[in-house]
Amino acid sequence: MTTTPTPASSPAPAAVPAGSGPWQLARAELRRRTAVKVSLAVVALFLLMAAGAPLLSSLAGWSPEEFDKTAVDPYLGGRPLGPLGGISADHWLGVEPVTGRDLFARVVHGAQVSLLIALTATAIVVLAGTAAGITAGYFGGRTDAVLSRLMDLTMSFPSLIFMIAMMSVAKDVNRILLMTAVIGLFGWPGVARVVRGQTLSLRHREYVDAARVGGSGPWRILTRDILPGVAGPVIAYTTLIVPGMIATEAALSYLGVGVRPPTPSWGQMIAESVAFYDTDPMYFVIPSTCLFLTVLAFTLLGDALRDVLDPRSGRT
Amino acid sequence: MTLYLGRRLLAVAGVLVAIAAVTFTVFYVLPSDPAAAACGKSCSTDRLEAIRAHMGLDRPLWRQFADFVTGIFTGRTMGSGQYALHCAFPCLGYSYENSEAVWDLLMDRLPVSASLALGAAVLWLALGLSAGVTAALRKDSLTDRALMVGAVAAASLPVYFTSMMLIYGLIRTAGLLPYPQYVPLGDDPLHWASNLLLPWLALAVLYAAMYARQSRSSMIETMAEPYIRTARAKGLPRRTVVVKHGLRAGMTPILTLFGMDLGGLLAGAVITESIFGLPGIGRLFYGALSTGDQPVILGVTLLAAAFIVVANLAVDLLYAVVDPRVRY
Amino acid sequence: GCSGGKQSAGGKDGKNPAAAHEGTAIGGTPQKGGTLTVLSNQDFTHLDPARNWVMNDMDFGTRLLYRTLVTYKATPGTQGGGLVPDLATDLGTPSADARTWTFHLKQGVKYEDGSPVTAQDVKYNVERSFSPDLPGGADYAARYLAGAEGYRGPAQGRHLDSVKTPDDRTIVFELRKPFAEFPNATVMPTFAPVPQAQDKGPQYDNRPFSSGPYKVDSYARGKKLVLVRNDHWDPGTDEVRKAYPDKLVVLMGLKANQIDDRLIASQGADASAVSWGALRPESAAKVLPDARVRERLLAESTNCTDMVQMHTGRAPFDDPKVRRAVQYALDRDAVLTASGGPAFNDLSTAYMPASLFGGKQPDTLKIPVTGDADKARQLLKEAGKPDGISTKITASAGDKGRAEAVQQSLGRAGIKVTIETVDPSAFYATIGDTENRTDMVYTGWCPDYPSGSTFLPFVFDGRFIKEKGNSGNHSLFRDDATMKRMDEIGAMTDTKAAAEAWQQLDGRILAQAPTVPVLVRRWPLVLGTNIAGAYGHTSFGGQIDYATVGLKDPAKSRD
Amino acid sequence: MTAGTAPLPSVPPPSVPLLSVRDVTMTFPGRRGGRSAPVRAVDGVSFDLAAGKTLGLVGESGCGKSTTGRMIVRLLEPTTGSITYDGRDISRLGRRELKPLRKDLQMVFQDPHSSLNPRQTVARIIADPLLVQGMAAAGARKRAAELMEMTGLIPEHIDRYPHEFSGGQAQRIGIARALATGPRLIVADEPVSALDVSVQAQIVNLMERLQRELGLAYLFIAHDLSVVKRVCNRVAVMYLGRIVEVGDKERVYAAPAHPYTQALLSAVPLPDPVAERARERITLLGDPPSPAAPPSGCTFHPRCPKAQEICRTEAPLLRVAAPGEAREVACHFAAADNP
Amino acid sequence: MAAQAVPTDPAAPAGPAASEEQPLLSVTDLTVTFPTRHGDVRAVDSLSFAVRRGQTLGIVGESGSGKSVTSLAVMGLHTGARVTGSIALVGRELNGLPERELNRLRGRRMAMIFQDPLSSLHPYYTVGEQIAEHHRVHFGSRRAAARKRAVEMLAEVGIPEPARRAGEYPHQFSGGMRQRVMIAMALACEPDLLIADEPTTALDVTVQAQILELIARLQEQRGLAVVMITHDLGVVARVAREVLVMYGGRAAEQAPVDTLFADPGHPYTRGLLDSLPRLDDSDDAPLRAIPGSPPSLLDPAPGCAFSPRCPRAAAATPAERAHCAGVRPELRPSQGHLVSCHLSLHTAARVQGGTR
Ligand SMILES: Nc1ncnc2c1ncn2[C@@H]1O[C@H](COP(=O)(O)OP(=O)(O)OP(=O)(O)O)[C@@H](O)[C@H]1O
Ligand SMILES: Nc1ncnc2c1ncn2[C@@H]1O[C@H](COP(=O)(O)OP(=O)(O)OP(=O)(O)O)[C@@H](O)[C@H]1O
Ligand SMILES: [Mg+2]
Ligand SMILES: [Mg+2]
Repeated sequence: MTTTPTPASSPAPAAVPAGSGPWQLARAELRRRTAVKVSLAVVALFLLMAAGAPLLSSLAGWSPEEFDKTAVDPYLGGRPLGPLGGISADHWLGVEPVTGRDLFARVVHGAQVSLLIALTATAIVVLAGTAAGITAGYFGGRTDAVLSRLMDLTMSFPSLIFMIAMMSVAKDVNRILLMTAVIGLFGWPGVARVVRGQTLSLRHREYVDAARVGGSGPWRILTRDILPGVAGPVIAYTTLIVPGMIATEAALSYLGVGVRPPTPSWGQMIAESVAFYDTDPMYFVIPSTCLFLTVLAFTLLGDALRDVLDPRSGRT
Repeated sequence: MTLYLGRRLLAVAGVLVAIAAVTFTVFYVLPSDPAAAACGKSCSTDRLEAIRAHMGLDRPLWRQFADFVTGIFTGRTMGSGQYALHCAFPCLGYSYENSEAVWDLLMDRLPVSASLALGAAVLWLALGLSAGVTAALRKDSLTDRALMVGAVAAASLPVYFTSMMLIYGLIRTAGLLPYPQYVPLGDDPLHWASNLLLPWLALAVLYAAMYARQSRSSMIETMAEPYIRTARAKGLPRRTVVVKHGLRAGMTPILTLFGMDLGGLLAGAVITESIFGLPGIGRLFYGALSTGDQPVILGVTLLAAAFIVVANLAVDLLYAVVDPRVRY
Repeated sequence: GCSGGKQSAGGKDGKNPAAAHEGTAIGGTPQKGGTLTVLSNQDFTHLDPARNWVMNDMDFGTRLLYRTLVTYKATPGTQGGGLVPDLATDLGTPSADARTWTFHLKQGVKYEDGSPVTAQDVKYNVERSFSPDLPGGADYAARYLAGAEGYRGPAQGRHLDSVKTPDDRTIVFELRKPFAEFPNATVMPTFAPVPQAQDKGPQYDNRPFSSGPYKVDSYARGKKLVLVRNDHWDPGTDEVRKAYPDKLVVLMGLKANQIDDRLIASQGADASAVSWGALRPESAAKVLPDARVRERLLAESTNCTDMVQMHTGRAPFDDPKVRRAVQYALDRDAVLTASGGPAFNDLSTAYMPASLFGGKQPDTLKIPVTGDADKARQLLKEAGKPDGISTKITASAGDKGRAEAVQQSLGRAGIKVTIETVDPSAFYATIGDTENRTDMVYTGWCPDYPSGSTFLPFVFDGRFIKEKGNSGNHSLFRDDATMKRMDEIGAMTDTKAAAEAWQQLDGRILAQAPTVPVLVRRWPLVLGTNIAGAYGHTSFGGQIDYATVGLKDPAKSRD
Repeated sequence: MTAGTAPLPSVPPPSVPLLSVRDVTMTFPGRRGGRSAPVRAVDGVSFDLAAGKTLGLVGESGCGKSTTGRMIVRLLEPTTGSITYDGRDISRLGRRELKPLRKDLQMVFQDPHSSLNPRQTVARIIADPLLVQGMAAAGARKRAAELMEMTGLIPEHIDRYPHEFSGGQAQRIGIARALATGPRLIVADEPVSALDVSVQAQIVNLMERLQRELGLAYLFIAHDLSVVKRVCNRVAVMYLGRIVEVGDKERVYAAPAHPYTQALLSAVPLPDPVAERARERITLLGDPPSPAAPPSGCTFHPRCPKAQEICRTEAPLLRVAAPGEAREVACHFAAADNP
Repeated sequence: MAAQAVPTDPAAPAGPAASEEQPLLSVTDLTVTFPTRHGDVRAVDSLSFAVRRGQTLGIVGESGSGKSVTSLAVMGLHTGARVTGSIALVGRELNGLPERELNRLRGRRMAMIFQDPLSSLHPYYTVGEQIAEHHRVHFGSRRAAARKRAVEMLAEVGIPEPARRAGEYPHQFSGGMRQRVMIAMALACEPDLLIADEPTTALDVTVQAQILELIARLQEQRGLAVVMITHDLGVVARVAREVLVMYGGRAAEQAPVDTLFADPGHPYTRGLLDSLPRLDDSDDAPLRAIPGSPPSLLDPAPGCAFSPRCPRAAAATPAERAHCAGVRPELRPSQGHLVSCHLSLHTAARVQGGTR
């Protein structure tokens, strides 16, 4: 019989086992890249550091708020005693000038605050942005018009300026919460736009029509057809906005409107250390390096994820 | 086209009023008492009330807001008797702190922020785009990799870090440049530039890195377009293909980015200005924050929003010039 | 630092290396001429004499731009607290009950346009200080002038009857109650002349009309102020101001660390520059070890006492035992370190600064500088709080480090403190709200002039407590015996006896521990190498006396 | 073959068509702000489709074929007109009322890969309509495997992803999905035009076989006249949103009555050089106009070799060309030209 | 006409004799390999063909059979590929020529039009500019002259109001018009060779007919050699003199058009013809489809690429099947065709005789 097909000779690349979906392919592709491995390691390191901050600092023997007057020279404006900003067996990364607080403990706890804020804000941004973007893209019409106007409006806000203003007038509130909320407030339109664009393109894919012809309702289509299709770019975009969030948190803390003392955060540490950049360079370099490495790692990771997961990016 | 422009301008005004309203409300909801701040360290309740009434803070929020908005368009008179002040057309009120018209303060600081932003923009466009295009044309080569590693790293550096390193390297250690101090362009162009060089560099490093990455991917995408293949098939020299056919299309997406960035920066690069001590709008804003000078805060926020919105509008209009497919 | 000694700058012998120039002027006598540059990280709060009530700004305004009825002597050290007549011919003539004060103006004092300064102009400015359009100024007039209640300034054409100007050169003040130290109050810029024709309301701040040796040439707020000579100023009428430089340029909005670095380097035009703000503690390491820079360092005491003030009106600090526990727990040395170390601060063992004790504060309680945590625990136990207490402290953002040190040291004794930092602009309003403020605040008090009457009553008189806008008495301390004693001392006419009485009262209050005195800051300033005649004026919080500062070699200065 | 599981359609009396489309119009609104005019994509289209038969819908790009097809499966709601399926007007039904009908009305799409969700396995893709209709997961999976076999796929590949299949195989998956609920009418929107020439025939044969076995009716949309000729019983030719000629395949192909149909047929190159050289061709001038700005009168008149004055002003109605002929034409001069 | 206006061109071939003798374009053993992460993709494998002046070579084949890759290789437009073999334009070897040299030939002696005219035209430049720009480069003509040339060319390809339309942008043209513009652009410099890669696939049949006619007319007027790439056998039948059928990157069969359609030698060609529904067919028997799907070019089988789908191989003995699968057939002359098949249909008798 002429219509009998030959067994499917898989046209897919031979290296991939049959039955592997787009996610598996993406994972295999990611595993191939060294940059991904290195940045994952860095990110994991800092996340672990943040999670295990109390443990780590108790290992080092200092709490982040504990003064050590013996480690600084009070007559020289509290410059740390000893070379390299007071790095010693006692203080692994040296001490903060003036107060003599242990830098290791502060950096580790600072990671906790910085990453907590950055990641929570990212989560808010991504959730809100995805919800708004999908709604606007899928339902279109008036919903889209309203949401798009809202996005435009939010994007027209001079966000950093506004954030600083908001943070500086707020007094009796949980700073971490407020900071997260404020950062999140201005981030969502970015995600929403990406998601909306992607949703619009997916909505006109024939498989969405197929699902509708098959009787699926909007909710089912959104969750089974659109959302998974949006997930790739969203994950990539998410990874790429994390560094922005970390930087924003740092910038706000740097400008002195961040977390409340004595809670350390990297931005606040850098802000304070700037004054010592020539008298105690290590104090300045250590939190800066942490910030730099984290941002770098997330950026590299995000780049790789975008290459692999976002079909629109120019990968050949 | 005119219709479109009219509609867009109307939208711009709407957005600005909305932003003003939100900013206004935020400051109302999260109160810091400018009257108390102005009153000083020893302040009787009676005097505080008098000051509050004088500042108009005793009236309902919507009245204050309405006055503010109408003031922008028609100007308004503040105070009474011998001290009555007429605040002319784009009236953004008077600074609580030093009683100068907010508009004048902004216009006074604008040249500094504009010098900073525009100079940095020239620098970062030159650096970023050339790096990005070079990398794109030599995709996957060693040059490409080196440039992109550099760009990712530079984009990850916090501005304050770059700034401090520049200050340390070029001022403290090498003594090559003076501590930045704003000299108006009209006074002495050379001094203007030499004083701003460091802040320009500090800002440009970050943006150049971002632009290099962006322009590389945009250029790679463009160079893979079929019309580039057509251009090559016509036997055009490589230069023509790259510059005439590739660059123009490849750089269009950068325009959007540039509009947003420049718009945001014109209204003050808060961190850069404060690190280098440049008396720009960002610094004005930061100062106003620490003294609770609400008219100035509101003014800067509005100005910044206006720049962003106008820059976006400009970009959209520019698109029509660059891309003949866009018609209004 | 070096590995040998812990205190490398030689503080061991108890001699403060930063205070070497205390009570002396640096750089010899200046030459006339040249341009003096002032590097500042900020703008003046107010230069309008009706509104100027910040130590440094008062120094600048009254020494350069306008003259007041009476002013401080231009001498280093505690002598600087002394008064000399300025516009007035003498220190004023009181009536017998010290409720009416008469001043006569000197002949030949002129404004920058050559017109004469009149008594009406002084009265007019006093009236201006009541205007709600012009807030921020000293409130002595409002406190003491008779019939001042509800007065809202001259803008609506209303005037104060309690200030009389029988002729152009006589001014009479009628007070609500006896005030023997009234001449001290007339040092305030409130008592500088402003001609009504020149008054531009709030805008006057941007260009005060000069009666002093200099006039405003240009003033770009937040950026640059240029002062040039007022040719109508007659040095013959002025025994205080020397006016050496031809021109003063204040560059504002610079970065504090850059100012420090520029002055330490003192290159080129910076040699003829002084700093407006205090040297930052971070820069100490660049100054103190270097003898050549240390030579150019002033570090006069600000005479302001930093205190941890407790809300005595409510639990747990209504219990003196708990307050004393805080007193004992506090590691003042840690706060001192956080404040920049012993070079730039002096520990405080009493409330009033040393200048009101004739140079040295007594140590009546003998609490160790690092505190005594055991004793504190003990006291807490006695107060029925064996598990310690939790509380909050409000501090101005600039005092963050100090507050952290307080937090840290109280923590040792089981007093858990949460810090709330508030922007300086909102600070007084926040802590002035007695209902909603935290139990502790970190703030200080500076005497307006060298008398216990400008310290203790402001900080500890329960009758001054206001529910909103409270100031000074942030411990809400209300003790009848104390108040009674304050009234008694206030009525004394023998200033020596009064001073002694204030000193004793200080110790009595300290024993009740409404607040804990922590430290008195110094005002460290590095001068350019070409600066001469500079000293920190005790009555201006240690700021350089702008009446006498000048240049060694005016030719070396640049515009 | 396991076709037995599909319910056998109760064939309605031939007088009542399974699907009846009457005067259906679809107008897409212009973009917001009135910057672009509304597009009348389909303009007064009427036709019938009997059970078990195939109607071909041909025409140039943008003439409204897909829009018509999508209205029938109610992916779009017609602006005006009625669509009667099995005696019931479905043109205004809401989503809930449509749900039971979804079983009967299915669609096969043009691009086999874009019509399959790349993130779902074949099992899920095929079983999805069944799950929506309330079938249990296990049963649905079993049915999916059966359908794979029925459409010539290997049931063992049920857990693979679409990208692991070639174009022809992917189109079989699309067909299997359409068959899952046992439909009676399938709208096939250019089901073979994205496929390689050598694979097209496989799909055409499959569809024909399934029609025979399951008694399906097809609305077969294509721009390739040769394919339509192969699979259809009746053909409707569309031009700019209107049907210009509809009739039995044999008549239309043998003696096209509308000048457009004639031109269309003569433009198709024959895979036979000898015949091709011998052929007389009518070459139309210009391009198909935009439906946003349709020409006046007979929309074909600017390109029509026979256009007269009347064509410019008056739109011809679709009417029976010659008495007794199962063909209708919308042309002022159709009858005159075709004896 | 326009040719006289053209100045003498340095890249012109030596003399008239040469063009009569040798083919204009001759491709020998062309192999194009793309190195990819999953291994080398041999998109074109030992392909040879030739085109003479005034002639049309049709290249047909399924998607992915290497048609476009071949045409790009001729134009020297590949960037990331290994191209071996010889590509000679009037005896001049192009493969390995430096970019600069190649640029003097591209657009001038050989030109190309692409499938999707919209994306192949630059959206930001006017149509006139795009037609004129390489005229300026190749002939050093002035802007005005080049522009005049552009308007002439637009008129020649049948665009009404050419002077006005030259100032418009590609998006203002319809699909068919755009393809005309592409053709005008390709022919602006009077090339000898025109490669058309599926020029009508994106167009409607009625417009396709117009374009094919236009190409035929221009070819006749100018004596162009045309390589017409398509997957539509109908188009090939209409325009080509000689046909090359590609399968899996290789030539399956090459023959003059009439004989190819009348008597195909390769089972694939046969299958293709049989599986096509035809407008002029009268019987409604099921189509004879070719089973299976086209091969992957990654790790190609050592033997005949078509053998897994080949009905003849399926019907042959196991030994023959193994031969087909294991040994690559050469392109051999067979009854006026060139056929690359072990079991060529022209040797049908032998096969049938040999099997039973
Ligand atoms: N959702 C929509 N919004 C606006 N216009 C539309 C929409 N869908 C289709 N159109 C327009 O309707 C007209 C008919 O489109 P349709 O897709 O039905 O054509 P078609 O005959 O299927 O063409 P093709 O052969 O290209 O698939 C076109 O002009 C198209 O631009
Ligand atoms: N740059 C490239 N890198 C890797 N493989 C490529 C590249 N370009 C083409 N190929 C492969 O070469 C093969 C032939 O491609 P080509 O474009 O020549 O096919 P075609 O015959 O033109 O098909 P179509 O009819 O789809 O245009 C395809 O399998 C394709 O995947
Ligand atoms: Mg369609
Ligand atoms: Mg191709």
